Amino acid sequence: MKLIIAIIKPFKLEEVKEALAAAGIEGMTVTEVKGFGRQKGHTEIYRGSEYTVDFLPKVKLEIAVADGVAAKAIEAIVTAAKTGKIGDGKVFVVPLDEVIRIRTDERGETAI
Amino acid sequence: MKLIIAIIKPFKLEEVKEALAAAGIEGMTVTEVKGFGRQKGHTEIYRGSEYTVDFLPKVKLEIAVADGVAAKAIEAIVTAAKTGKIGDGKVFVVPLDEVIRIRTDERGETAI
Amino acid sequence: MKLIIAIIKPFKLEEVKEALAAAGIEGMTVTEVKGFGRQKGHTEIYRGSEYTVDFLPKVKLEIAVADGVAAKAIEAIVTAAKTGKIGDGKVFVVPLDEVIRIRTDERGETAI
Amino acid sequence: MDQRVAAIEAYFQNADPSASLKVGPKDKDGNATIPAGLTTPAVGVAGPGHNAWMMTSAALVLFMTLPGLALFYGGLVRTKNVLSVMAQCLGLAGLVTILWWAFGYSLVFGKSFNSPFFGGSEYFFMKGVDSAPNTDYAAWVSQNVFAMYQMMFAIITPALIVGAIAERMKFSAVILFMTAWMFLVYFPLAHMVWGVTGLMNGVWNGTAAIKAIDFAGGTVVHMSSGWSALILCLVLGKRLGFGKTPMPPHSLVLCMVGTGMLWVGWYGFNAGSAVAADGIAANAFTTTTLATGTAAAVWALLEYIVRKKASVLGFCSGAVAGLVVVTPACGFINSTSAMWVGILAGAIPFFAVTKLKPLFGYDDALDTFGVHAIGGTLGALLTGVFTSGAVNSNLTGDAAKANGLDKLVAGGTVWVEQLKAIGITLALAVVGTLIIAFILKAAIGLRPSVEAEQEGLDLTDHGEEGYIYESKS
Amino acid sequence: MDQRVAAIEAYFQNADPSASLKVGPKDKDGNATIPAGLTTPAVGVAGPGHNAWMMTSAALVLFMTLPGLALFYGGLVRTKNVLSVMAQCLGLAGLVTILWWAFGYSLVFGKSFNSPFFGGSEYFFMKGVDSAPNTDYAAWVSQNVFAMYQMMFAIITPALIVGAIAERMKFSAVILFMTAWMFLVYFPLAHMVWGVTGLMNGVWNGTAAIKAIDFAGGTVVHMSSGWSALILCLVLGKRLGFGKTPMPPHSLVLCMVGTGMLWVGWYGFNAGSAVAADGIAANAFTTTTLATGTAAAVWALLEYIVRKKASVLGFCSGAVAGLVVVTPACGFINSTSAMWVGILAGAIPFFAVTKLKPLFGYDDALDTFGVHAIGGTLGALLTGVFTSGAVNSNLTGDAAKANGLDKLVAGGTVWVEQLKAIGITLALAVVGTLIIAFILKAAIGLRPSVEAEQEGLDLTDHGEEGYIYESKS
Amino acid sequence: MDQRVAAIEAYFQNADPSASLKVGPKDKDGNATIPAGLTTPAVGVAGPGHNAWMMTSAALVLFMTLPGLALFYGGLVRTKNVLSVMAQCLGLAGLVTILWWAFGYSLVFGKSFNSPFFGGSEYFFMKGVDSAPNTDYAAWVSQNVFAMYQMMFAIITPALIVGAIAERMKFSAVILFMTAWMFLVYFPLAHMVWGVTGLMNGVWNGTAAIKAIDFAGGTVVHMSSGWSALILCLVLGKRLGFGKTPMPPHSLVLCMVGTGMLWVGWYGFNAGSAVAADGIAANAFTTTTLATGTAAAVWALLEYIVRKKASVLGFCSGAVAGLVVVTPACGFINSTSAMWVGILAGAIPFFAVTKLKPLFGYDDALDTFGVHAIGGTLGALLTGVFTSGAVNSNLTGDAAKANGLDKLVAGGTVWVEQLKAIGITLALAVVGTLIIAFILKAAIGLRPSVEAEQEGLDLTDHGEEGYIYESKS
Ligand SMILES: Nc1ncnc2c1ncn2[C@@H]1O[C@H](COP(=O)(O)OP(=O)(O)O)[C@@H](O)[C@H]1O
Ligand SMILES: Nc1ncnc2c1ncn2[C@@H]1O[C@H](COP(=O)(O)OP(=O)(O)O)[C@@H](O)[C@H]1O
Ligand SMILES: Nc1ncnc2c1ncn2[C@@H]1O[C@H](COP(=O)(O)OP(=O)(O)O)[C@@H](O)[C@H]1O
Repeated sequence: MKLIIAIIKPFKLEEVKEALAAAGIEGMTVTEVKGFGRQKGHTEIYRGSEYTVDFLPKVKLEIAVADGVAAKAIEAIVTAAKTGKIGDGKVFVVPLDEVIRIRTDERGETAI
Repeated sequence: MKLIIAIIKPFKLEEVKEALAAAGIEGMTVTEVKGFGRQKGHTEIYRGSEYTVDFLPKVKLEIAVADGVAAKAIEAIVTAAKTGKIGDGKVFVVPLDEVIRIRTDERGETAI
Repeated sequence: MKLIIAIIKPFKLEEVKEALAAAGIEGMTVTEVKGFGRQKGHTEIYRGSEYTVDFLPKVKLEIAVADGVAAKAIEAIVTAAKTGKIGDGKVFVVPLDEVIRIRTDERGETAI
Repeated sequence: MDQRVAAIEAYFQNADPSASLKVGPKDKDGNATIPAGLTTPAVGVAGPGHNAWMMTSAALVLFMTLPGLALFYGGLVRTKNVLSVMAQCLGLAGLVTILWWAFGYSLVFGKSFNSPFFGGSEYFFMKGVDSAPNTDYAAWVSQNVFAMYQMMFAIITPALIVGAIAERMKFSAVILFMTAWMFLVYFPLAHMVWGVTGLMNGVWNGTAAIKAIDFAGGTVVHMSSGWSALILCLVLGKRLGFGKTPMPPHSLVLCMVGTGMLWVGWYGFNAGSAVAADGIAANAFTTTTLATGTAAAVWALLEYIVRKKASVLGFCSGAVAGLVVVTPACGFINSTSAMWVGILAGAIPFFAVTKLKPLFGYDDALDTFGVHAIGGTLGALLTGVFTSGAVNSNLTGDAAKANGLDKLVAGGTVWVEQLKAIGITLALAVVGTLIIAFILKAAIGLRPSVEAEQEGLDLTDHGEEGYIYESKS
Repeated sequence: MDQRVAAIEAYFQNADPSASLKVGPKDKDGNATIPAGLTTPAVGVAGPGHNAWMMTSAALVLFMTLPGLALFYGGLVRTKNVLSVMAQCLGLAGLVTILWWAFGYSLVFGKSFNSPFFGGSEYFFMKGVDSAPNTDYAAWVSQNVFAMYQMMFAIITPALIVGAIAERMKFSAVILFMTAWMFLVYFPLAHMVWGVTGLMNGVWNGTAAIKAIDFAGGTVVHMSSGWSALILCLVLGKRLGFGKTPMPPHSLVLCMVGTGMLWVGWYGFNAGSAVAADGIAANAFTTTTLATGTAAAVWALLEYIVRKKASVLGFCSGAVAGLVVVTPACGFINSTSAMWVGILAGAIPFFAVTKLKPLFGYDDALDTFGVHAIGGTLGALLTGVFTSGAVNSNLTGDAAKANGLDKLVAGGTVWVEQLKAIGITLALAVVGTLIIAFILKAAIGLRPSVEAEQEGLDLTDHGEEGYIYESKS
Repeated sequence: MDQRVAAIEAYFQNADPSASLKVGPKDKDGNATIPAGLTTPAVGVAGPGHNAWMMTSAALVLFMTLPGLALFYGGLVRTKNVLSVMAQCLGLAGLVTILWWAFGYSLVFGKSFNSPFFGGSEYFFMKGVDSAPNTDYAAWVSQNVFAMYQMMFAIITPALIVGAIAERMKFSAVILFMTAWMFLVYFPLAHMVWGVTGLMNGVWNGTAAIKAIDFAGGTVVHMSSGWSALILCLVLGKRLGFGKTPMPPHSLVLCMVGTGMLWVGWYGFNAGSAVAADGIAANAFTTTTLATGTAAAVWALLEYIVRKKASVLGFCSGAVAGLVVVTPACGFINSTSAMWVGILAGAIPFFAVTKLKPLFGYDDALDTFGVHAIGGTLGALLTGVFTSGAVNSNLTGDAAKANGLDKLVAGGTVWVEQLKAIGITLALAVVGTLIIAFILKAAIGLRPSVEAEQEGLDLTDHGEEGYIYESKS
């Protein structure tokens, strides 16, 4: 199993969610994060003091998937999240040893 | 070593923390997240505009443990977090290559 | 490739970012989290009701790096984040199977 | 000419401008009447300065509830219930407007029933309540403004109860409870205390059975709401998880803002209760300020002594306690007494809230009982102790002479009458609340489902969230 | 001596204190004049009670915009645009101050042009506007206070438009649009309705072509802003993602706070429009209160019926709708009519906002059209239906007798004149807005870039963020 | 009869109602006395319109601090210190209430010491301060209301200092510092400027050594707090990380709300300083409005020119600067001058804050120095430049004639006296603050521990958090 971690632009969340649903993936966990990378931030000025804000709002998705589904899921995310402009984000794939559904104690792929 | 990632209902945080402590685990990192899965969200209405909110507030725990402790930790989490109702959450287990305690530069299991 | 997960004190974020930049690492994702460990929390009192707040504000960094860079990155983080006082935080290293840059579909180390 | 000037001079004394016109034959009560047709342009009209102050005061008292109290209480609950508290304040504003217009004003300030317990029916649907003064209550203030001013009191009183039962009572149950409570508790009590034929209106009712005094609502507003709040929160039971889960205020910032607004608005409440911009109002303004500032300092000082930290919530609680305790007294006591009131107001509710509540374990969520019931009762008593004839000439006016209040004031025994008024108020509030609460509980239930309470009333009762800060850019 | 006392008595009647001095030879219009040198100390000065009330009222109307409306609107937008709404309110306060001082007051309340459409040039740069009353508008209120009071109306009116076009209009375009709009729409309209030589000032202009009445600004303020808002939001187009992305209010808490402030401040707006603390002000105060409380309850009740939940936004919307609808009527109707106004104000804008808007699909972001245009139009009409000569003696005053308004009031046909006024107001607002909007669109463009709109106007137009809650400790 | 009417007429002129009663034998100063027993019902009482306005004004000035300033400052600090700023405002309200009641009022407005530097002891513990007017200061306003009104000034002045030293001074040190500061700086300065025997009270003290004028507190309030703030923030040192870590305002939304409240409340401050609802108040109301709106626009315009973005903080800063600068002048200048004051107020503090501060590098956290010291000093000077005898008859009143102020006004050289007053104020504030700060630093230390400062004063000084938004459902 794989844990897919995707960093995307916040306003793309809805589209990515729908693309994943279309790919049969209906579970995910979402976190508001700040991203730092090539995309430039902005400047804020308060009474003469300038601050450069490098960190940009991003959304992080964590999605546990069975090995066979990973490629399709990544494909769905990348397609839906792409705007072609800098700062679109990344997808990270991490190996997943085990999954447990708390409600039922199910384990492994059936727990996803 | 393992990194245990648990998604639970927010009001269960205190109980899970205590269960982990009882299992001898006293370190963890907690994030407020939004979960999407089988559990249904709710509807909000603002002057005639209806919004369906699919994302539900959840809490994510990240706990680094030695291999030998993983099973006990998972057991503690699952038991304490269970309500039996849909949306109780999941536990993900990811392999952990290394741990470093910043304060002391300790590495590996002693750093946990 | 590795995914480095670092938990640090919030006011050290700027320094760590600079140390990483100095080490040639310019991408990261940051999350506000609450940490629980040996460091003691504080007590809040509201009209006679006392609450112990065990969870302390921390910042979590997630940084994808090529295998060869991991050691240098960890070194940079640990050095910059250290105050020597309890609660300085941890660094976790997790194996990373794949990285995709959404904008370009690049994969692997070039996508980092 | 003399009569014309005398009428104008009455404006400066807040006296009846038609007094000097009363040169006609005596009526059956032996009072001289005004010969038909005799009047002056300054008779029967509102006095600009007094009317201006009362419109300002009415607006200030509304400000106490919307948004003052809504913020004070809203800041003290958890995020998921902030809107429910606000909806309850807003809902009560709407509800009481309708009740007051239809029946309330008449039941409190009418006199056709000639009863110590209820006013009359002559003003139902505000019939005949226009811009001319009703000289039973104010020589120089438009009766409709007086009616609106008093309506603002009728709005905030039930809204105070909300504090004790916050986070766990269904909105529909709140609205129904309050509707009944206005008729069973508020309207009769307000008439008893402030109606010219009221049972315990020592200042204006020459035949009052109880010669009690209550300048701006220690019994009517704070005791009635505070004791009802205790009973209702006992009937209702504790919040889920009370005592186990921490339930800290979600925004002391909002709470502090609400406190500032309450303090500012309270000048309308207290100094406005002179129903004139005269020296009595000036005195009430002064004692209110002194007691409030002092109580805020004392509460915070006690915190500092007890646990080495003076908190914002402590300052706010002290200020509100000072305002509550000085309310019945403000127009009857001098500034030195106001300082004593402030000290006691900072100390006694402090102990009620920090010691009494943990001791007995009831869940008075936002301390309506600790502050308003304890504070209101303390204030009603202290009013009797500190009242001074030198400050307020009505204490030795015609009605006070007729019923003997003037002698009690001179003899320093008004507090005995105050104890009687306290007893009646307490009994009415407790019994009235018990009856309504049990009937409603049986009929429709008072609490939301366990799931609804856990999810928060904002979503389950009102379908909204207080804050949506996510960035979607 | 008689004249001295008569001048003082005029204070209580809000009448001209110099009336009894008019014993000199008649002027060319046949009116008696005041012999040179004849005066009394109470002539030509401000009356303290009236002046006090008008200073209070002016402050209250400012409070409606800053921070009232800024919070009401600011709470309803998304986090990323909260400051842009606030900046627009602040910017309009600054801009209109300068325009009003230079030209606005004179164009509205001057009379040197002797025109039904524009006032005059005599008060340009506020020349000669000092603390003595301008008896054309107020016998006992300093003219400079009157000018400032009216300035607060001139500030809030364009600020209301902001609600419809929120989240998607460049700051520079807002400022330029509003500058032109003040000259093309507001100043002429305000003169037509309130200037003593105004086209449709039935109460004060004896030669008014249209005998319409508007106590506190149903046409001038709410219709003008509401209909302009609709047109501007149509020209502007919808927000990016409108209908697809949810755009819920980021803080109903702020919105509720703003509502409370609007309600409180509105007493200055409505009761202050008597320009005196007299019985007419008292009546306006009363009808405003009753209509608002009722409308809040009715809107929430309809929500409860339609979808089983009464919301905070519903209560707030109802309260504001009640305030809007009663605005033109408040000084002309009695309290029973106010209840009817409240019921209709709770119901009709409710349907406009929840049914009309989805039907036509325009993006009136914060419902300026649904509440202010619909509500203002409804109010203007209802004023004609419910107006009562018994409530306001100016309806049968000299000017009203001269132009025949008194007969229309007696005959119950004022609503016909109101329809004419509605038509003219609507036409002026629509045409004026269209002209300005299209010229500006061609000249500098109205909308920010797509990226800027996505990132939010707070950052892109103002370089700031509304909230920075991160912990850095 | 003539005397009765004359007394009433005095009400409209805000003149002494007993003037016409002064028909008895001359006293030792050669002034006619009132024969024993001669009085009228309008003598020795409060005038309703004036009293109404002053109660309103006192409430408005309180509103400026609670919650106005608490929000303005609270929004500008970082999340972790929001409550500390609020606690300091609340704590000062409590502290100053007690000091003012005990000594302050008497030391400022008493005259038993017959000293230019301190008032007297006759009103210690507010002895004898009741609802009758003190005609030294107000012919028609209750003395106790006057005392409370002035107390609100005594509360906000030290609270202004909080802005410079925010986020890094121990609560206990703040309270002790301010206690000493009130006695050493505020009380003497207020007496010098406003006491009838005061050193530089040109308007009311016929024997004033310095014929300066200060209508509402340019020296007493803004210069004193602003210059003390600079010194205290220098003694204190910079915040940890200042210049390295960004310290942006945590909530410009709160800051804007506070600004609106400050503006509204400031009408009580400025127009209230006429201590009457007369034409002078009306003039002050007008000039305050014009200067503030203009300054807000000018500051934002300069931002737009300098960096292409007009910010909310810019508008707010400009508005506050306008209010500060016009404060000493508002009752002495006409509306045209007010526009000039507004322009300068928008420009000069703008440069102080954006250029001077970075240049010298002091850590005036929320710009108390840049806005209040610079603005207050500028205002004191401009008052001398723009003052106009036509606007305020007191500039040519008895006292002004006696000390020669009337001639300075006519000759346009009041600014020389203003410079003297500025020098004395500056010296007193600087020296007083240095003494207290160094003693306190040695005795108990001024700053919290490094850890406490890092964690934030909310937790370490007050044991509370400003916001707890976590969802626990
Ligand atoms: N090495 C990295 N580790 C973790 N997150 C990264 C890394 N590099 C980029 N990110 C995340 O991806 C986001 C987008 O990266 P950026 O370099 O701005 O643009 P792009 O993905 O188009 O190359 C960043 O804001 C950050 O959240
Ligand atoms: N495939 C997944 N990957 C990551 N998180 C998931 C996944 N499926 C569910 N979750 C998380 O677990 C939570 C509970 O899942 P849900 O399907 O609602 O109920 P249950 O766990 O009882 O089956 C979700 O809200 C989400 O946070
Ligand atoms: N086993 C763990 N798993 C995940 N996070 C941990 C663990 N132990 C500690 N942490 C994180 O590291 C932070 C610092 O840990 P703590 O024990 O307080 O101090 P130190 O790192 O100096 O030993 C905690 O606040 C928590 O966020």
